[in-house]
Amino acid sequence: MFRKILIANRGEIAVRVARACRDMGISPVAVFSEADAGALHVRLADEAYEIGPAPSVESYLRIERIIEAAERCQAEAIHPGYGFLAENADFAQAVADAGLTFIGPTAAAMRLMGTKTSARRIAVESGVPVVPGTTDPLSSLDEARRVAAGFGYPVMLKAAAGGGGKGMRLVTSEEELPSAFETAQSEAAAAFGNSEVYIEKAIERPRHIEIQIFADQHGNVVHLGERECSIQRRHQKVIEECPSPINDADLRERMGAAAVKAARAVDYTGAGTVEFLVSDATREFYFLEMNTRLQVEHPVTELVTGVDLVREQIRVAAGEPLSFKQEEVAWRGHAIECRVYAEDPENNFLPSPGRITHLRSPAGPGVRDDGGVEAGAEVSIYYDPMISKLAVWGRTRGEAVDRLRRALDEYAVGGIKTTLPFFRQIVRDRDFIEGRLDTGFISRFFARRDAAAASTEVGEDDTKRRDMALIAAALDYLTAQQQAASNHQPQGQEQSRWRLSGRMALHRRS
Amino acid sequence: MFRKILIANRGEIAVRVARACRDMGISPVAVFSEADAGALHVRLADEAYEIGPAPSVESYLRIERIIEAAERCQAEAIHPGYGFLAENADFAQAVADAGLTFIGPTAAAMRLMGTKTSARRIAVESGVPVVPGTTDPLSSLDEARRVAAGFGYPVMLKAAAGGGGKGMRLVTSEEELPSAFETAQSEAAAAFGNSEVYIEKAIERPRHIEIQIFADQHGNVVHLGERECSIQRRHQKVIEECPSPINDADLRERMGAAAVKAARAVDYTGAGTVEFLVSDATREFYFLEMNTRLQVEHPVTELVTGVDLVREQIRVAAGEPLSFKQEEVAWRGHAIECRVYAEDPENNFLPSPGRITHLRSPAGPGVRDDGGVEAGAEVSIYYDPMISKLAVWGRTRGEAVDRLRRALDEYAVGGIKTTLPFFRQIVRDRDFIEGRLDTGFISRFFARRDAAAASTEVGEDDTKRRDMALIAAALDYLTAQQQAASNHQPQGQEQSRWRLSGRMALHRRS
Amino acid sequence: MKLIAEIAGAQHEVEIGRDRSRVVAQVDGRRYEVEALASRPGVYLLLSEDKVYECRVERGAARRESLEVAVGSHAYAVTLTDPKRLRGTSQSGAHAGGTAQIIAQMPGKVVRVLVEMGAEVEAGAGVVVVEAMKMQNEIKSPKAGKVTSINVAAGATVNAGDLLAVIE
Amino acid sequence: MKLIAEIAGAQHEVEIGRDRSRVVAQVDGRRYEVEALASRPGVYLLLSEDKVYECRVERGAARRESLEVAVGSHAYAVTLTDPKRLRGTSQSGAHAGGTAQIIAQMPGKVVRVLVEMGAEVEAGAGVVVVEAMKMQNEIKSPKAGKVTSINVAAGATVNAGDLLAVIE
Repeated sequence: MFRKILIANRGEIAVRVARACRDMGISPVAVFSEADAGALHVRLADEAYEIGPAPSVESYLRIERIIEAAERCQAEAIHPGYGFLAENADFAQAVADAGLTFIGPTAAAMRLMGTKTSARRIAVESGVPVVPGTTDPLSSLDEARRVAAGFGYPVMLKAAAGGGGKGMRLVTSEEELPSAFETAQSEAAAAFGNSEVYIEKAIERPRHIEIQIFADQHGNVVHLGERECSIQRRHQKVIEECPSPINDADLRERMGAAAVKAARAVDYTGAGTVEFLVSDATREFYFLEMNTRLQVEHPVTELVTGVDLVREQIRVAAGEPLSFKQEEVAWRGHAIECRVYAEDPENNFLPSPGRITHLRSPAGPGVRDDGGVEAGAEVSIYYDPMISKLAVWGRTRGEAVDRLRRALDEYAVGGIKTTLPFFRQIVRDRDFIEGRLDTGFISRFFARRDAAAASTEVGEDDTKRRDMALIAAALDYLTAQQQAASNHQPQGQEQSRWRLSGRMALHRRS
Repeated sequence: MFRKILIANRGEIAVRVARACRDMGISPVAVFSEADAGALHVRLADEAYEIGPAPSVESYLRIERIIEAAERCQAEAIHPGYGFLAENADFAQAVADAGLTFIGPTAAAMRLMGTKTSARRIAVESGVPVVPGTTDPLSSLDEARRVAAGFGYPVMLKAAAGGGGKGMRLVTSEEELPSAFETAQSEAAAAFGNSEVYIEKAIERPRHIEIQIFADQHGNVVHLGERECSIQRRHQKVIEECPSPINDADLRERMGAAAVKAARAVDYTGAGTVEFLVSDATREFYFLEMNTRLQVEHPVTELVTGVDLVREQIRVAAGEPLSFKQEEVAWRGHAIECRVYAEDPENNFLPSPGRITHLRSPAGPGVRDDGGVEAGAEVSIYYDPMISKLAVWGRTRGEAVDRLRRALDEYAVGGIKTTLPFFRQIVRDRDFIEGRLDTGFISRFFARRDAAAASTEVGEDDTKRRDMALIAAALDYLTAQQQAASNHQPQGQEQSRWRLSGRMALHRRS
Repeated sequence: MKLIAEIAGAQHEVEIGRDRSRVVAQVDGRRYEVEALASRPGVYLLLSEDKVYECRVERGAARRESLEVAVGSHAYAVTLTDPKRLRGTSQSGAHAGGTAQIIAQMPGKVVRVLVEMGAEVEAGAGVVVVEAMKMQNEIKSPKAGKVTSINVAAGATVNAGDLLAVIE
Repeated sequence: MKLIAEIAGAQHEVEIGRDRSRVVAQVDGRRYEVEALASRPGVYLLLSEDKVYECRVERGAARRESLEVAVGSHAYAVTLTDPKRLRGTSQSGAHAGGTAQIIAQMPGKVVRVLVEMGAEVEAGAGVVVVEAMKMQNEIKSPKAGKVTSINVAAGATVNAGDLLAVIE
């Protein structure tokens, strides 16, 4: 087993990987950009190497700096996390060339699954159903127009190198196509350094369901069931659950088998995820793509199957066989995860960078919060604004929703806007509670919410709560005033409390 | 189902019960003493009632104040937590008399199981094996001497109304008996208002294993398996696990059946725990006592069985049938809990009250921290010094130990001493790792540790770490000095950080 | 002390007096006796008729008079004016007098400018696309009108509060 | 700046200079270049030769010169002396010059006094039993000797630092 692993990432996933290292008695090494010198993922590491300025192209994406750090500290392996270099085959190759172990699949497998067009070709060849569309990047707007006309609108434009919904555009009519095509190409270029875009038939009211697979170097390939990730905003997942509310053992078995087939086709090793679209009506499923890395939403699978996926990644990378067999995988209860972003849900989810002045993470039965920040931390404009993943487990989906609602209410983040208020509304939404999900959930949810807001009367409780907010604001002002007036005068215990508060407040203002 | 529940407790258990209420959509109401006005359990409640001065006899033990608060806020039920009034049959009766629901067994069942002598009689009558000893309180030192001589030393003196190890004394020879008898009586009087003491044969190298039972009002009585609580200090549990490292399904079945028998004998309802001593050699088990309440260590059972015990308590109290059948109870993986106390392990576990200046609770896969405090909170001298319960789950006991070690290392509490350093040593102890437990574990552990400390050389890493501690101390001093010198001068960003730090430091000194 | 508080466009009169932890307040004539505890900077635990309100007061990053008050899981944007001392905000921002100032709400990089000088735009039409945290955000015009000023070009780096364009 | 630090009975010389986040220090002649970050009061993140040390500095409740420094999961009790300014602690407490002062280490109530004036006690013998947080703690004599002073009686309330008895 490795003695030392370098973690080529930041934020919550770097923390997550460091924890798995600690569990295994492996020393975790961090890398960090200038913006992350005091970050939690540095604090929880044994060693830490600065790899460049804040922008990720100058730090977290610099392959040679990262390998140099790994060599310097004599790490035996590199864990890429997700995002950044996690699906970069050149990185995997460079790590291998340096004589180090890349904790993930081979560069060859990554290349085959790395572009969606290639992955799609493999799926077709191995008999896994796919959505109608092109398998090659579009050469021009004209081609896009022609192909779309072939199977009719709505269609979906997708970045060939994309993931996480970035560079994806739904186009409902031919008129929208030119501007959408341009934007998709430009976002793809900005996000992935590759402007290639392809086109697919859009399936209406589809569910996004993915299968977690795991393969070792001894030919064992298993699946750990599905995750439903239908709740997406701007084609990015925000809530994921395991199992899908459909919870159909037969469907799980068929999708699992298809996912294992796709993985076998590329001699896959390590953790991977095969994404499918599932028609809610017919339960037909279509291969979308394969993510050749750990997913953001891996905790829900961990909570339900009991398997530590990161630990398993490390074991498998070290050449050990899988610690469990397919028939030993059991699903117990239900888990749901919310991605907590530093974004303002009241303002079109505009990113909300800044200093976290206050943080109360939820805890208690069934609650797991994988955070990447602490109180006092700065949420930077340079990186993905996800600050934590809140996951809950319950014996049933109903109990999981109950615990999620409670945990969200308990969660308090000050100083920045977060998506917590948005999640608090979702867990109270009838469709969500009843598991009626598809990728159009969010837009329908917004419509329902706006309709409800228009018809809601303000109750006595609401007035009182608002009045208390005003009283607190006034108290804060009063405290600051009195502090300014009586600075440095001897004071009693109770007053000194207020004084500290006032002083901090003034400080914050300066 | 209830709309509102008053929680007649404080600290982590009040927080735990409030969370279960929230999960069920029930409004939680807190009570608090003057010392607890800003406590976490108040912050997480919808309503809060002050019930008296800090000493618990003037607040948390005042039955009439608590019932008055419940009536005032129109709560339908009262949850007693553990400790305080949880095993006080008069309280249960008073709650019932006021027309409210007591979330726990009937006063009659509590009375029958409430003194150990009565409980023992019931066990004997229902065919559950017991440890040789008296069933009635000792009338005098002479009687104690006579009975002890009957089965020989070592013997154990126990408070008739006791629990949690308070008022328990091991006596290894007749010479020790007079002083031990006096101390046991006086501690019993101080802790429980009842100085009655009885005597038992002490079983050597016994394991303390208890069975969680649950009964509804419809005659269903089930058990949820065992917890091993052999790691005790001053006869108080500090580490508990589920299952026992013995992990013997047959033994579990036999002990479970015995526990159910004892519960049926008193028409028990709700959550209860039957404690046994188990001979490590023969696997014979002896009834010790029954705790007619939720146990501190209930989370380990929750983690392994998946059942939310507090939620189940509330359901059962509301008259609903148990949400599961005996054959549906399944044990998955392994859970271990550490009770984190505000005590100084380097100073004979002397309580360490004070303000918590810094708090980093551990998180991540498999970790559950049930805390009762936040950073800034005051750990008072008036109450039990437990500040949190750290519980972990793993697929195997080995994985649970790995996660516990990591979580303990991550846990940081500033301002007070805690038992965390002690636990960090225990999880690295060979006997602990291999599950060789009995109630003598701690004293043998201390002996091993002292022997190891004597033979350990100081390495280069240790010197460097110590030097870093000195540099940090010097930096802190330097910062305070510079702050004093340059107070109120305009400063840049970096300096103002240091300035804030210095100012806080000065403040803390005042 | 008397203050004027604006919340969601409505004004409220807040009168407040404090004697240690005892606070007596009137909000638009509604009288409250409150037990208040400030254990941490900006965090106020209020008990009013035994109901618990944990309030967190944050100062806004952009405008200093605006506060964000969180009560449990509810949040309020409050603008305070002290008639004796503070000067109220004169609605300097968005749509004063038929003019809409398009302001950057966070630091980022301008990807595209979607309008030209003098062009007529509809309410809700995109004006500028700013990229931050890997997301492209289209900033829309709050009103229909004519573009009278464009203050940035593609590629420019902007800070929160920067004026990007004006629609009249 | 030069300081004398005492840790576990041994003295160390600490010399330290700081230029923003860059710290150069010598401890007993061992030279360290350290990158130091103080993001929160009393919490110092030190990077020395790429090794990470998160240090938390706490001032002791009883004696102000004594600090508790936690580095990761290790803790050190440090007493600092500034030769230019601070006066070192002259070992005021426990066993100065053959005399053992029995001091209350936390607030509590005296349950029993186990010795009488003039009695001879063994090292490790119980002197006073103090109850706090529901636990009875027997305070033992650190040395053999004669009880020359008893300052409390059963039932008395004591505070941390109070002198309970003296053994000579």
